Amino acid sequence: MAGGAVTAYEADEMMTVEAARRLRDTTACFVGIGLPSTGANLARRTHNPDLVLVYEAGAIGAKPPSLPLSIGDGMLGETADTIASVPEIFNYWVQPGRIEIGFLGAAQLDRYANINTTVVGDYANPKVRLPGAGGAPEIAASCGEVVIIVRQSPRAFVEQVDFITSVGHGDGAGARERLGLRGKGPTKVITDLGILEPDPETRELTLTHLHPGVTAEQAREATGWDLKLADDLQTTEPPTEEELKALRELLAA
Amino acid sequence: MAGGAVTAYEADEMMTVEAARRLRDTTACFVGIGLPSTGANLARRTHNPDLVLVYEAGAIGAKPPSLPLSIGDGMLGETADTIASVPEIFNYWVQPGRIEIGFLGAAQLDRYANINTTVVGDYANPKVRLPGAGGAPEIAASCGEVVIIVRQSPRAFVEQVDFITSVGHGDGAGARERLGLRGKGPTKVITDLGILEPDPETRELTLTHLHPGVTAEQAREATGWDLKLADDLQTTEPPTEEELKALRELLAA
Amino acid sequence: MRTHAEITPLADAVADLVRDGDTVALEGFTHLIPVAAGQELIRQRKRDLTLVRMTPDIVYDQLIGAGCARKLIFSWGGNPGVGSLHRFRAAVQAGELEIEEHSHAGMANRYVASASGLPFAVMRGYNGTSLPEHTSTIKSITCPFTGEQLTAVPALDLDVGIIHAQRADRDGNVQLWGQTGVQKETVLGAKRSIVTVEEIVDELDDKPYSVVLPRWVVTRVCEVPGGAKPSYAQGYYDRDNVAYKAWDEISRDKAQFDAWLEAL
Amino acid sequence: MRTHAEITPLADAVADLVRDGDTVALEGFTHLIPVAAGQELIRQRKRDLTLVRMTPDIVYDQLIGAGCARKLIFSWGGNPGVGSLHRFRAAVQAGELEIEEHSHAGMANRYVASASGLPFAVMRGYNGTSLPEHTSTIKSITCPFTGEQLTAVPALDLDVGIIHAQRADRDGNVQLWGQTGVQKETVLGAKRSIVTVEEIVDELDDKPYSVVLPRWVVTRVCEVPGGAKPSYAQGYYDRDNVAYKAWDEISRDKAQFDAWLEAL
Repeated sequence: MAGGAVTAYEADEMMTVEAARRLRDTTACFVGIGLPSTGANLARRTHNPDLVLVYEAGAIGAKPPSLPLSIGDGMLGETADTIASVPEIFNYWVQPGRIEIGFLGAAQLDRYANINTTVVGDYANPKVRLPGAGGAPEIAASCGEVVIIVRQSPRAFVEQVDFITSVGHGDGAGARERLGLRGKGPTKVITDLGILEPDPETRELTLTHLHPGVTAEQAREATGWDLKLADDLQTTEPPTEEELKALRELLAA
Repeated sequence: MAGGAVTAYEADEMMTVEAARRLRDTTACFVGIGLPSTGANLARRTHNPDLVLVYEAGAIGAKPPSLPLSIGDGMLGETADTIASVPEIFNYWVQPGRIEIGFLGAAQLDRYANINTTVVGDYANPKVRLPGAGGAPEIAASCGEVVIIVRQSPRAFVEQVDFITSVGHGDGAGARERLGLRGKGPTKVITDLGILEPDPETRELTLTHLHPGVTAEQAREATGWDLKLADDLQTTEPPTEEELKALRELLAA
Repeated sequence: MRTHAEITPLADAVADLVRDGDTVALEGFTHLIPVAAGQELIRQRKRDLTLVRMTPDIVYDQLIGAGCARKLIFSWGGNPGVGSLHRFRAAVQAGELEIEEHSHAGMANRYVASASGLPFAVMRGYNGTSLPEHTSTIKSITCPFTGEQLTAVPALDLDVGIIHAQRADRDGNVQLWGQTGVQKETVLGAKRSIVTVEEIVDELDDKPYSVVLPRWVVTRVCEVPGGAKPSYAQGYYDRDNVAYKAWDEISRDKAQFDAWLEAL
Repeated sequence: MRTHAEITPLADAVADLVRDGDTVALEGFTHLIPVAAGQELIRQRKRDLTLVRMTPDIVYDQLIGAGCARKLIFSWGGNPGVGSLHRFRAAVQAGELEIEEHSHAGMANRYVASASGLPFAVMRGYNGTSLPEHTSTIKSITCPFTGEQLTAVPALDLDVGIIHAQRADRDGNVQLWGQTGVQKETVLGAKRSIVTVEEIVDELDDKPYSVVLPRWVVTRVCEVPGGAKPSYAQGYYDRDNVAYKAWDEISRDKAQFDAWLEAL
């Protein structure tokens, strides 16, 4: 950024690169499909070659040569350090908190980072029926911490989710402890506009970073609640040449 | 027996041959080490080549070329149809009643076929400390039925066991149902002298067969309770040439 | 007790073992999905089924669209990597399909309880989520040693478990390998089971991360090469991602779906 | 969090990870018994240990005879195929060793609960036996769905889990194969773990019924060829049945045992 030519990049690329950076010092990451998988695979190719990718279909330590289209692609099992049955994945690996970071997406997200992937509208008479919980509730409950990767929009970032599929910070400070959830919960929400982090006191999601070229106003407009800005709102480092190159190779593979 | 020369054989051989015969129509048998293992392996070599032998160390469908000295011998795993972990053996195979017959031994046995392999004397101040339960309690509880193979003596066949390690018929009729045990429990006790079976009404062990050359008086003297004889007390078929040959080859291998 | 799995055509196995109103699980987590068996259920016009599956994907979209299901027990219903299951979504949005919804961990533990002959399983899960408000098969349970509150889920009461495997031998010993999900539990947890296989071979040999279901715990084995397409069978064929995308078009439009059904 | 298992000499691993008073499990069900590691505990004069093992065999007879154990949690204590463990038997008969006694199924489920991060496990077991009268870690529990009474056993609270495996790679990924008992649960259920291996290799390849413990869940790997003798290591050496029989003589006589201990 300081001097030199800035390579052009898309908002999605910024988001994915930033997600990958969050895995710099991570041992093991539980990977959902889609943007989370892209971010985690990018991390293994750039900042953290030893990163252990765990997928819910059973692959532990997968090293996919290209991006898998499903969480149980053959390449995941074939390149894994080991394969576990699905019950084992959840009982022996997720539940005891053995996995440091869970990488999740979301259809709806509220100000306490609670996630809805189940239903828009009333459960019995849904406006939109979404796929449902999958592995997310227990990943969100038990992984050491959770990073959410989701594009920011008023439709996705809502005052209150219609259904809590996976608990973020519940109704605020102390909620996770009261619920007996042992992981720290969401510590970062990485979007195409910036980064939100729970306020250390209230656990309300607060904008801490804007990606280069994005304004706070844009971020606030893309949020369905009155988004607070951190006192020391910062600008994300733009993707480096290396990061962009690795990401584009990954997406093209 | 009818005509022809009778081959000489030992009492242990009669016991083992008779045990093997009990597995003629059995799909799967859970095998303890020692006499039960000899009987089960003999059955696979004679009456029932398709018999599935399950050992608690994990081998399912073991086809050992000779008698294993331990329940986890390498030959068991190497010849098995599949290997399960020890938790899986008990949870997925024994507990649901998937195994038709459990073949068990005993240090002490009472008139209701309850088994003690834990302690002689007081638990806190034992006269003789025995190895303990192993897999037997759940085999006795959950296998379809149980066959006990044990040498008969007043020390072993006692009025009341000092410790119930594995439940036979508890305190008699209806006990297993009250305890929620789903298998039928011991249906036969095969000894070096004859065969005992639970009385259909009371569940008390009753002598139903004497091995050739053994008298009822010998069997009663070898029993620590007032042993009842079946109305139609029968004589066991002596071992055939084929059975003896197979057994001796097995023991010599 | 049976000693060997019976080897029969798939149509016979489905006709003999699956009854209207049964609770039926077709499992396979991305890998080895028993699609051919599902389509045979449709052809035989099975009705009022309670369908169980962690990840109802296009085979369940087909079954639901064809009117075979009364109820669905599941944890994630989507077309992986593509989007929605439109027949499933339409049925739920129209209130035509009863659903019982869990998380993957909950479903996995329900299968484990069934395979273990237990009425329920204990786990950490669901706390704080909206699922217990809508799903009656989630209850709290107290640890008798520590007093800690945990969650209980009941065993699945499966009439028929259906999976696809790479192969079986002539006695009906079944072998599958690679990512094998909850398939072992599906067979062990069901009263009756159907396993379709890519091929029947003389002898099984070792394979990495292999699950062997011995001949005496499997009811029927049916040779159905390609029976998992468009999902994949490791060592036989890859996932047909184009077909998954194409399904989106068919399923989205009721008329197109009906034409597909007609042609099945 | 650690990313790789540390590869060190066994003496260092035991000195660094095992503290007096710890609860320590050495597992291996007939196969791959970590005998060398047990003897290293004796050499380093570890004291007041709570020793956990389903089948305490001669390695536990040695540890108990050497005075390392305060308490034993177990389910079957004998010299398989030979007879009694005389040091264990003498200690129990003299009231010198506290015991907590279970069945195999109970112990296996206690390991599973530990590996699963749960405080307890549910099973069918112990009903009608004398074990619950003498073992406080067996309680009854009611199914919240059916009302059925079942049995609960608590998770083992393991400080250190010790196993022997066939091999590891240089990153500390551990591989064992054949009959692997409760070894996975022993490592996953313990706060710290030591794995002795026959050899360290450049690369692991597929083996039948193989269990791989990835580098990041193992604390220490120690290369100790023959570390399971006189038990066996499939692919490396057979069980030394003569040594098991010979142990009967040594263990039976306190003076002979003391001489053995002196020479260790």
